[in-house]
Amino acid sequence: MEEGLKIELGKQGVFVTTIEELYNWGRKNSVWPMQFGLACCAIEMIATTMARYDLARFGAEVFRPSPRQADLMIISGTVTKKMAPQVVRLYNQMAEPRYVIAMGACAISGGPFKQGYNVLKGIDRYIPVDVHIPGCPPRPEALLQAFMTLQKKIEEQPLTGEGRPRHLDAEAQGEFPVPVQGEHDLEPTSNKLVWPLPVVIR
Amino acid sequence: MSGSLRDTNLEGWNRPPVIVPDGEGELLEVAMGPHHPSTHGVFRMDLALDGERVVRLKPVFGYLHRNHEQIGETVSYLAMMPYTDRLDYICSLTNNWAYALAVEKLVGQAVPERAEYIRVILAELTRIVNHASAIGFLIQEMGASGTPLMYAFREREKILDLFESLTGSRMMCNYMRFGGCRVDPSAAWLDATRKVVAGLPQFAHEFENLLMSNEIVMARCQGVGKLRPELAINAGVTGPMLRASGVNYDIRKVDHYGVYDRFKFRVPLGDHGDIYDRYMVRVLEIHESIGILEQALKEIPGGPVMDPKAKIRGFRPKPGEAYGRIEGPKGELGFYLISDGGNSPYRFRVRPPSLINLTVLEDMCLGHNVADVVLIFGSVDIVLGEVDR
Amino acid sequence: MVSTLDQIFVLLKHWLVGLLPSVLQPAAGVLLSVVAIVCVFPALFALTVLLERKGLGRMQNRLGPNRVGPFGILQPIADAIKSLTKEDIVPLRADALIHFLAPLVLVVAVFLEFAVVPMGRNMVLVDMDASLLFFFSIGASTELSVFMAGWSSRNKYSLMGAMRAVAQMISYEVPLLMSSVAVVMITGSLSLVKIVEAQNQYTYGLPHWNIFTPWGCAGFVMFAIAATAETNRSPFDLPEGESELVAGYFTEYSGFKFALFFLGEYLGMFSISGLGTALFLGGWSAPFSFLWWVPSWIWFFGKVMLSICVLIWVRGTLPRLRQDQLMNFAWKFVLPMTLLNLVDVALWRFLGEGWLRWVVCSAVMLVAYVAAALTGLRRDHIGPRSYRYAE
Amino acid sequence: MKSVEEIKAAIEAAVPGAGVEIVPNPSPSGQHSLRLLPSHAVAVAYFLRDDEDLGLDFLSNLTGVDHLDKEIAEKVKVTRQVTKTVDGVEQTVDEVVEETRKHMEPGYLETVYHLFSMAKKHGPVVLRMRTVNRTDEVELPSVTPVWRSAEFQEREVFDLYGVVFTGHPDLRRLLMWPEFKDHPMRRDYKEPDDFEYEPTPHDTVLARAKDHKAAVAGQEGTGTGL
Repeated sequence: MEEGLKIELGKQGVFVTTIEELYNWGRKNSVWPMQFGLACCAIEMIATTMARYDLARFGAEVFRPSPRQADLMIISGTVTKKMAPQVVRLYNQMAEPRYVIAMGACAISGGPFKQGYNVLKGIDRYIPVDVHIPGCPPRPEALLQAFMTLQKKIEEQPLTGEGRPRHLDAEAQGEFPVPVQGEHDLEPTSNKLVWPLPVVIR
Repeated sequence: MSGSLRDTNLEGWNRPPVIVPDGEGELLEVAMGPHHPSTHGVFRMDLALDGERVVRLKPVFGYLHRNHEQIGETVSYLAMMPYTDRLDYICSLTNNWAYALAVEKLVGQAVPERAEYIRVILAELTRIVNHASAIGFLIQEMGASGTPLMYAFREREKILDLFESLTGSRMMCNYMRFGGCRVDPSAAWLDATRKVVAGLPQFAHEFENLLMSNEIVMARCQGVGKLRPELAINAGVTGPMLRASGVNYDIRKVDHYGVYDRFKFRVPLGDHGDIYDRYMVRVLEIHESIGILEQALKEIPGGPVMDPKAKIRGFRPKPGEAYGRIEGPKGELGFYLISDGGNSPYRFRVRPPSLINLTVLEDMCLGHNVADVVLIFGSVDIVLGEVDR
Repeated sequence: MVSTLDQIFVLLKHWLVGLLPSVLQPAAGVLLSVVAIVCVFPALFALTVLLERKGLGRMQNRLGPNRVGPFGILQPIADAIKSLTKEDIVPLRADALIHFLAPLVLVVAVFLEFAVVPMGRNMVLVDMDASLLFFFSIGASTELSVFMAGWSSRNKYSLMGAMRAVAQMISYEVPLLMSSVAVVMITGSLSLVKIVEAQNQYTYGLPHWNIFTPWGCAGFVMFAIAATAETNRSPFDLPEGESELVAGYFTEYSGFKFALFFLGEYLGMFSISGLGTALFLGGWSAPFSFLWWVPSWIWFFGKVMLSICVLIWVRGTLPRLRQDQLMNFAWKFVLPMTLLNLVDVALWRFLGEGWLRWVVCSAVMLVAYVAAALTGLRRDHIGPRSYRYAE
Repeated sequence: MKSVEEIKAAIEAAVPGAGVEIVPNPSPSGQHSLRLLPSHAVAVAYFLRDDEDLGLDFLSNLTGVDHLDKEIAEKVKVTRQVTKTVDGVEQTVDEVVEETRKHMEPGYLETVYHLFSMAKKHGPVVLRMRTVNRTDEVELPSVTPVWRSAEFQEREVFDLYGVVFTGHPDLRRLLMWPEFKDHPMRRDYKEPDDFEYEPTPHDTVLARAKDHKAAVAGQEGTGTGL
């Protein structure tokens, strides 16, 4: 929040603004990821928590195996069509506020395996993603960068009005529909509310 | 050699045993995975538990089925090389080698001597990375807060630095080519490698001590998850897991591929075939690998790293087929290729050691505790990318 | 001056209470002590969590949290803000009431345990004659809360975690009690205050702590093992064994309730360390007579933190046991050894003062432990192996 | 290590009527294979495993191959009687005419087995088996009772190719989910229309994108674009 606005608000009620800052500061500095690896990127994710890169510096080494206690889901690798319902279900099981980092080309778009019949072409078809990291696999530094980007994003979130986090918006979607594994493909093939088809004018 | 098939007369001798639950209560059915902290990725086991004892175990695969084989049949031979990196993503260089070997068999391509040495060096470094992290993960799964894993990854980072400076990538090296290797390592790289290799024995001893002197590790690993050699052979188990059951079968020794017959190394064998033996065999293999590395780094000749006659553009093998295999860190990694004369294989098949080693998972786990299942599963040492492909 | 510093909290309390009318004084006195405990130990909990994360980091060649505040000191506060504001999920099929009560029962029970632990000279909330008995009876209700949590969640992993926890905690309660009984036999009192005072004597400047006797040393080791199991710490953290049971009995807990479980677990560690300190490590007494001038509460908290550090160290190094091994260990090793300890204590008293009791009691313990170690390992065929090679 | 011809002779001596056929492999690898008749395959498998000399106790690799129906065009010389006017006289003359005939060779599914011996340390011996066609008669005998390592690999071939292995103890899909109906590794498998926007589509991707666009336009008539 910029300084001038802060003073302006301070005249009306400085209390609200400090709560917001404190709250965002708390959320930002205690993002516990879920212990959840999918494919190749998971190894780099593990490497990020290891001694050389040490994700723990940001207070994020508490990898919780249970989705209930986790704040961040790192989609580290290819999401297959067989796995996609489980990923969405896990996301539904997480408690708000929750964030998603799509790590690597596969999680973003299917990556090199995009043409495969069992590969989901990007997890953002079903759940909202906060930060995308390109790379195959991204280096640990890239994951750290994504992590800091997420922290910045949390820090800048206003608690009221437009752009407030989903968990403070009473009308926002809390549970995302889990796709069903059909006879030929997942049904539906995407969650239209989260992933509208891109309209490109040429 | 206990490869005899003495009880083959018995009907169903190679099937999992039937465990009768105690008492009359209902069995607790648990789906372990696909999201579970210790299934090494997205693997699932459907367990039926009688108290804590496992009565039935059915593995469920396919959560990471990324269609490698189909992609292999649509892209060109060379374009498949980076995909092999992503099969077993802990040891990409041995996958490269296995694929390059299969294609070289298919077209009858020779490899220059220097390239063979480089391949051996890289493959043995990869083996050390794989075995070290496997042991790290074992003790992590026993609940030691990741400390041994940190030490394993510390060495891994050193080796990955070497890979990165040579190939440009930490994990997905995409380094080998049909008829050689992509770039020639500089003298400085070889010196750096020598320096890293000189530090490895100390690390290997550290891990050996960890396994040899910790009572809890011994109490949890010894006598658990036994595998009979006859069943191991019949089920196609390969790699350290087979040798822990006492079967002397190392493809480096059997097939003499590459230049392995020029190096002196021994094949460690276990007598019990339990979890402890599997890990000790891996530790001892690290020692042998260090020996191979020292010899290879001493003897590496000069010369080209690529066969000048090797065809790169418009690579179209004549019709035919070939099966090439190497001793990967996890077991026999094979590639089976059928060419119809086109620029992509008619059939591209990966023989994944991880998947086939899992055939006996049920046999090993039945009658043990849930806690043992995690360790037995870890001792098979799989990577899901290779299991499901 | 020295005694003022030693009694500063007691004096402060008396002064504060003295400000009130005499009718309210007893109640206010108790209330003030309760508030002190309720404030001090959660603060200590925050510090310990940070210490654990930084300490584990150091053991693993890395830095640990260091971005929040200087050296990451504010990390626990950030975690607290996050945990308290996180959404609280109650599974649809769960038993909502019990699911809600379980963490509360745990925290309340653990706080009650602090009532009888002497934290310094004259610093104990309730000086009752049977305080040891009170401690153990309250301690038993933590099992109840764990089982409530596991049962009400309707999660298979939670249920298994709860069953493991109950089996484990009940099994280790027995050796825990037995090793404490040895101290009671020597002191002749169940009051923790009297037990500590009995140890606050010095010969040649050395203290009369129970750990410095043959039976006390063995008893302390057994107590430490049982206490670790009782608090579900590594290597006995099976109920929440991450690699097997996801998160054990609190798999389904999120937000505030999870934070309460976390708090309860650490408070349990403090209380049981406090008990161990009082029973074996001389409570608030100084380790050497010439250090008499250091305030007693510093010694108490110093000893407690030292035992916490040992627990963290153990967590960073040891893998965990299996359920049946854990049970075997409790019933076939720890319990017989604590029973033997009782015999040893009886001998100690019977032989009276003099060098003879040192020799006899030490010999009994030494022979027993060596014999147990040898037979135990031989019976299970466990030990280092040698391997053969094929050329 | 015996040559393929010797193995063939040994099999035929041990299992009468085995009907083994050598499939030559023209590539430099020289791994020639033996085609077995499904009816005798299990007996042959037991023989290969238990034979003293061969001792092929290790089934390393088992896989399926799909061969589509092939349209074979061959030039055939046909003798026809043609009525011609030779020297003003109508005569019936035999004439040799070259004519292209087309016929459909039915496709088949094939399984390939790579056998090694751990005891004797030799190999590979390559076996193959064929189904009758690709649609209904896709049964082959399972070798899982002989070599346990076939268990998952046969399930995989069943999943991806649709070969039904009779005698397999637990034949379910291995990789795809149980509700899935297709066999995706078959060469005529058509993927579901799973559109993905690409900034620079080319070749097959472009073709698929166009198909998708047409399909979407037909269904909804909305402006979801490429």
